[in-house]
Amino acid sequence: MKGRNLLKKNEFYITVIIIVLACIIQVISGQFFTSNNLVDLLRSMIVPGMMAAGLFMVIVSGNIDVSFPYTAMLCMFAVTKWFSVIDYQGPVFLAFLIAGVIGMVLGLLNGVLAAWLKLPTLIITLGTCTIFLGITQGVLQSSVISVLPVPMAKMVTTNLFSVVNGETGLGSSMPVSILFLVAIYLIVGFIMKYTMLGRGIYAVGGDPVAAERAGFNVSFIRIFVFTFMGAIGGITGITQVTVSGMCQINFFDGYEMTIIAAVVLGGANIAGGSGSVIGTFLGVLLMKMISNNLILLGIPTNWSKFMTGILIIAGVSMSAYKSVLAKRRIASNILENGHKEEA
Amino acid sequence: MSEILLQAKQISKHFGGVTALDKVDLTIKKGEIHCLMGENGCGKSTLIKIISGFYRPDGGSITFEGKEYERLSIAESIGLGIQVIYQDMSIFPNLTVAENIAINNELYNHRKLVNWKSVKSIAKEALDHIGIELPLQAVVGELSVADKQLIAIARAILNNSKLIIMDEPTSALTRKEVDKLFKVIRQLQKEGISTLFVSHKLDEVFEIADQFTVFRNGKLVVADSAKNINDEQFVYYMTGRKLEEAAFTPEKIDHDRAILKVENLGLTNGFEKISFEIHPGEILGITGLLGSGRTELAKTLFGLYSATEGHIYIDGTEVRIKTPMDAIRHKIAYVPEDRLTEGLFLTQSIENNMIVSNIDRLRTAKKMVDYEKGHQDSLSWVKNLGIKLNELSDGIQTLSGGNQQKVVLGKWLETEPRVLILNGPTVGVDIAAKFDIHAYLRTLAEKMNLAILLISDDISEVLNNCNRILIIKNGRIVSEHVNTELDPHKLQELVTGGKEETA
Amino acid sequence: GGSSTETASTENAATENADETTASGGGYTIATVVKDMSDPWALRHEEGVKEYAAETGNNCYAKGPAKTDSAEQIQVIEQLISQDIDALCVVPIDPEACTPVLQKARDKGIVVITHEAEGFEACDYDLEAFNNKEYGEAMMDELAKAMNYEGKYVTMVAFLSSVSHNDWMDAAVAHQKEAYPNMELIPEERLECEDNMNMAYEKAKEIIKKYPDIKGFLGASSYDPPGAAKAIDELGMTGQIFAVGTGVASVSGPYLESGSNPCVLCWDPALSGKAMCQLAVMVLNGEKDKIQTGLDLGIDGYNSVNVNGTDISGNAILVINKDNMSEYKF
Amino acid sequence: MEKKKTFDVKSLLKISSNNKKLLGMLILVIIVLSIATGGSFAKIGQFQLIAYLFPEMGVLALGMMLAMVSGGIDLTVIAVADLAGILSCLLMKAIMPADASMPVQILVLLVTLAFALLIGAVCGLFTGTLIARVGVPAMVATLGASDIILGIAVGITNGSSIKELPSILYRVVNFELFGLIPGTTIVFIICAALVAFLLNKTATGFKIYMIGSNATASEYSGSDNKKILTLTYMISGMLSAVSGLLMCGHFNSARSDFGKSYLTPAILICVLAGVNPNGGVGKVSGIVLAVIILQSLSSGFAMFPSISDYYKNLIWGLVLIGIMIINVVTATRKKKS
Ligand SMILES: Nc1ncnc2c1ncn2[C@@H]1O[C@H](COP(=O)(O)OP(=O)(O)OP(=O)(O)O)[C@@H](O)[C@H]1O
Ligand SMILES: Nc1ncnc2c1ncn2[C@@H]1O[C@H](COP(=O)(O)OP(=O)(O)OP(=O)(O)O)[C@@H](O)[C@H]1O
Ligand SMILES: [Mg+2]
Ligand SMILES: [Mg+2]
Repeated sequence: MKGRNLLKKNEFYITVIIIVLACIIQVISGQFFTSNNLVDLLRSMIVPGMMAAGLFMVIVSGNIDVSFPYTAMLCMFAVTKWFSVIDYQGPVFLAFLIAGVIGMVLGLLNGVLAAWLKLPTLIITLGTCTIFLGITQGVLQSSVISVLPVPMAKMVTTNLFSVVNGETGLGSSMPVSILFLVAIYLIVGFIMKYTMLGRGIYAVGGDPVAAERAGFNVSFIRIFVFTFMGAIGGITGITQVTVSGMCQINFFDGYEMTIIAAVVLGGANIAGGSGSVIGTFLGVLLMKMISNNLILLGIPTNWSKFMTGILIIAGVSMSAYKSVLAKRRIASNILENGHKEEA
Repeated sequence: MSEILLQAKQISKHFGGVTALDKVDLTIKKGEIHCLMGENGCGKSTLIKIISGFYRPDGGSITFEGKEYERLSIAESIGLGIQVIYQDMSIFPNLTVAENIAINNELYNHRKLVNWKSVKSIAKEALDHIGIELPLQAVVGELSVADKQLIAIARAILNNSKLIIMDEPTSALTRKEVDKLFKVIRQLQKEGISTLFVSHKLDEVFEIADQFTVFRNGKLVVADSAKNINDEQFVYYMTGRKLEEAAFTPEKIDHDRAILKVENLGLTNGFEKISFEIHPGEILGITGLLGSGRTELAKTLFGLYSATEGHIYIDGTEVRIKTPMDAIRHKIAYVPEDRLTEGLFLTQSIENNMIVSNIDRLRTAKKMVDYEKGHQDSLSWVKNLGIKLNELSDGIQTLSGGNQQKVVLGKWLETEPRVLILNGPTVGVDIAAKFDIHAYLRTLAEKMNLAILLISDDISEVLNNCNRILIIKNGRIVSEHVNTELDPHKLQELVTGGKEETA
Repeated sequence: GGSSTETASTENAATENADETTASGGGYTIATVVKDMSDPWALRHEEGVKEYAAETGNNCYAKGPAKTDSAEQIQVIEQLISQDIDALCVVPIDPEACTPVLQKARDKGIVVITHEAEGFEACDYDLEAFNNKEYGEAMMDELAKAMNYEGKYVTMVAFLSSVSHNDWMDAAVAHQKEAYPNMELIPEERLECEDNMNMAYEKAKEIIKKYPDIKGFLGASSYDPPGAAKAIDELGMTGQIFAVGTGVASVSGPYLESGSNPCVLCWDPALSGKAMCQLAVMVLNGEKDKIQTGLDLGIDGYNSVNVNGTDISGNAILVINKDNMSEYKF
Repeated sequence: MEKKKTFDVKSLLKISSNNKKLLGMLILVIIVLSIATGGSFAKIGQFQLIAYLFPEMGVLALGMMLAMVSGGIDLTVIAVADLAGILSCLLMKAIMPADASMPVQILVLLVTLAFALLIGAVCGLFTGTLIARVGVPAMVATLGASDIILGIAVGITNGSSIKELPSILYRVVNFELFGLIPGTTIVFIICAALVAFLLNKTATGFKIYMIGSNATASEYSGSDNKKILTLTYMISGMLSAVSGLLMCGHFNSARSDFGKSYLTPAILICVLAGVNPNGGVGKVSGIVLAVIILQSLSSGFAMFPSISDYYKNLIWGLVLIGIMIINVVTATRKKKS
């Protein structure tokens, strides 16, 4: 029984794919299972991974958000600029806090519009994201900030630990912000599994009318997921700065699509109601393994976009087709029921 | 027994121009089983939604245990001990059985965190209470409609409820399950819990109700004790006219010629060795318990599943039906079980809903759709079937359940089918509309020589309208009968498998 | 204290109010179209244009798409030429695609000056800060020097579709084959990093893993050298691998210091923006006959331009390294 | 016969409430911009320019609309436009004889167009199959497919442009009927008419609306959902291909990055036009009005040197959200009255 359940789980399949892919990369390049590569991989997951955790909630609630990269961008510039102007010297923590709050406000806007207008949130957030972009470029006049405020610059060089690969002499270090990633997954995992709010998010994603009748505050839940996503967006904006050491307006270009793809690869149903936080993490891992190893795999650069597309489609198609096949089958065995009863 | 639990006074509710409720009253006493009756669209669901706090009334007040409220919020209503099982059950298909049952309880207790152990024990307790067994960890979306209904009931009896409202709880249940439900309701009554029960089925009302209230067109018609009334009076109260139905005994059935013949048909996990034939002018009934494979059989005949073994013949020639298009090509039509999700296009006009199946045949020589002809055809079906509407261009949602069902029927008749398969054609349809639909089916068989396959678990529907009846059980046909040799009781026994537990 | 590129560049603009020849006339409307208004490069260009307007009294302004998209840029140009403008200075994203619309502008009698589009035909003049081939070769020379004239290297561009970037890299690679036979271009040849420092960083990391013996990155986008340099520093290969290419002091500063980015090359877009306007005014004033090799536009780097038909090139290549970086505040 | 004609005319004159709103908005936009620019907006040249520029986006929006009416979305439109432009321009260059006479040139152009449509159809077949048969949600499917299609375009060109196209494409796109109506507008009118015909007159169009309303009921009503959906995306792909050719004609070259910022406006146009993002509702006439409004706004802003293009984004976003708010508010008000 347990074994059968495992086979039913999407996480199981992604894990298999991840292991197979890792082995392929290892065989081709001999570079996958090296300490520095693994640290690099985790490191490159920090920002997309955090965003995916937030988006996972939004998707489970039956909504979609494409504005979070722009939220991150806006917060990144707003806070960095402001801190530069006032020549801020205090703890770096405040930068994350302020960015988180600004992100929350932007997310709140999305949430309120979503709860009020009851239109597809793809369209709503497409609208707000161009507004956020307009504000960042127009009002904040942002494009590049290369000299960071001191506390943030300090964080760029603060690492949790470093590894050096004895064979190649290549090293890699783990930024402190990996802790954010871990924290956010723990928080999201806890909310989704052990709080009524989290169950409400699943419930709303499954059937919003039923959720309302059961006594869930559906509007609140909608607003919550977007606000939470906004806060994560803001925090990731600053995280990105403290990983990269600079702000650039196109840091998050195309993230909305990549991260949606990662969450869906991770087994969340884009229509809402199902998905797991572990699956989401695995989805991001897989996504990053694909995009960061194309060169190691020997894919010519001008075909890399093509290959990423193929891999996303292949992954998504597999789980989609599984459910199409499942729909064609009859769930409970009527004939067998009979035999049981007769027996 | 005489203490009043809930009293709704002079409740009114308007939707745009429509008056759904016009100063109606409803009184429910402690421990009473109260039946709310009326035709489709008379305002029953609306009143329920007002009591549950889902709608705000435009006028009137609600008194609960002596305290008067202008309006109730959802939370207030739940807090007072009012639990509603909605017509569509309001169940979460993506969650497990245990969670679906326990979730209201957790919410009611203002839990912030989920204790998975208590969720399971609460769910188990609730299921035990009504004496059913279901896998607690199963995802509800994969269960049958009846199981979902039972889950909704199990959920409602938690929380020390004082009043349980059931909006047509039996429409998806088999007789056996109905008995089980009634047992539960009576037990609740013993515990002092009142039940407000909405149903279109008269026999059920007589069986279970102490009191009843009838609405017509949003107005109160009568409220009385169930003992003081009989069948005929009831029908009259509800419809304002007298309706009677006699058994269907067609005269001219061409027994040599079978329009549809099925031989040893089988579908993996669904059914096996199904064989029967339908002659022109015949209405063949198929009945059995829910989950006995009836719907799967119907869907297979219509190409929604493709049979894994056996043969289907139309007019003596074997045909392969792999898709609904194949079925339509062979002049088979299917009125599905779930009107809202499988039958109707809710955002579209009545007219578009009527012409959708026939659209390919409306094409002119220039390959364009002749919408004018479609309009005329639709008008004629509106007339023939007696569909009550203002304009064909109105949205389909503006129609009541019965009229919506007539639209679905009209849509299929427009394709000039020779085999008409109906799956629960009058579920949730009021008496008058039901009568109209039955009468029309008979005309189709007798006058148009259609072969009709009627799948239903409404015993009297099958008995009155089908000249032959197949009993299906666990995916196999167990017996075949002629209607004249059966009575309701006998048929009931056959369906439930002879030995029926006494309620 | 922290200061961003923008604040730094305004400072720069303030100090640079030097010896301009004031153009006569002063009543012309000159529109400049840059590649991407979100790029500091373009903002710097706009500064030059504004400065020119302030100095000469001509009505000069800059417009451009909010993202690097050639179709958007052409829409901007189309809309500008339907208005009353005298001259159009364009930095085309895709010169090929701009040809029809700029031809249309010329047919309407609008003076057209282009930039970063060497050999472009549908214009009165194309002004380059330098000759593309020379720039590519100069980059290669610097990279070769850093790599000690041997070892593997790879080239990087913003987009595989960026015309001038690819021209520079082609010139650089050709120059390497001729002049530095001990250097070797790896099979990946050209990375596309979308003007995004993060992407340059991640790709560089991957390349270093695949080719542990790589020694050089040659970047055409101003985000390529710092991105690659960051990867080099992080992997602990500083001093063994070098990133060279287009860059600005403000972004590449830390890496110029650390040595992973021995030097960057660039030109000042504010000056080229000014020079373009100046050229446009000259054409409008009917002074075409004055535009000959040796002409002094009165702007640094354009004091003695090279004229070859309609191609004009200045001598504005800047090489910025650890020692002189403090002089370049953009 | 007679009766039918009057029926048609009546339906033509009947303007839906959404279109009335759009028409009012268009007039308002023109008046406000004319006043704000001191009259220079209200010149024939301006309108000609608008007419010349809007079709590129307009044709894309038509394809997007079809996908949205069927209950999905097509995020591949730009990738398809670019790939079709590149491949067909390559073909045109290869088959165009030197010194071809006018009829031969036109023949070659027609072959090119057919080839572009074929490419668009093949791309649509791919995404349509993913959506209809494999069951991938439209948003995710077209997202991934867009990478694949654009990836092919980048792969085969290495990102560089296809230049020195035969002049015929350029001449056709820049042709002006009676020296007044741009060739692009004519192409748009043809496409819009064909899509309107498809949606309003054919069984396929009817079925697209029905699938958008309720896919299950549509299947149960005997429509071949898979075929219709695939066809919808194929037509969307063909429209994108036409837009791709328009861009190639406009820019007299082909490249893999043309129009990459057209996606949001294309969706914006659909929403503005009253296409229901949930499917089942949407009209070509709305698209025509919406795209003209958008292009007028865009051209209008361009007349103010001080309005940077950044603000264009801001304004697009505000318009999109504003329209949705207005729609919801009017809908609830209607319900109340
Ligand atoms: N949400 C709504 N918006 C507009 N009108 C409504 C709405 N809900 C109900 N109505 C109208 O109110 C009337 C009463 O509807 P209600 O659902 O209460 O009927 P009912 O008695 O439950 O019918 P049924 O037997 O079909 O369940 C209907 O005629 C309908 O037109
Ligand atoms: N959103 C709505 N707008 C307008 N009328 C509605 C709406 N929802 C329901 N109705 C009307 O309410 C009436 C009853 O609807 P309801 O959903 O309660 O039952 P039903 O569709 O008749 O189902 P059943 O046949 O099971 O009783 C119908 O006349 C329907 O047209
Ligand atoms: Mg009801
Ligand atoms: Mg009902």
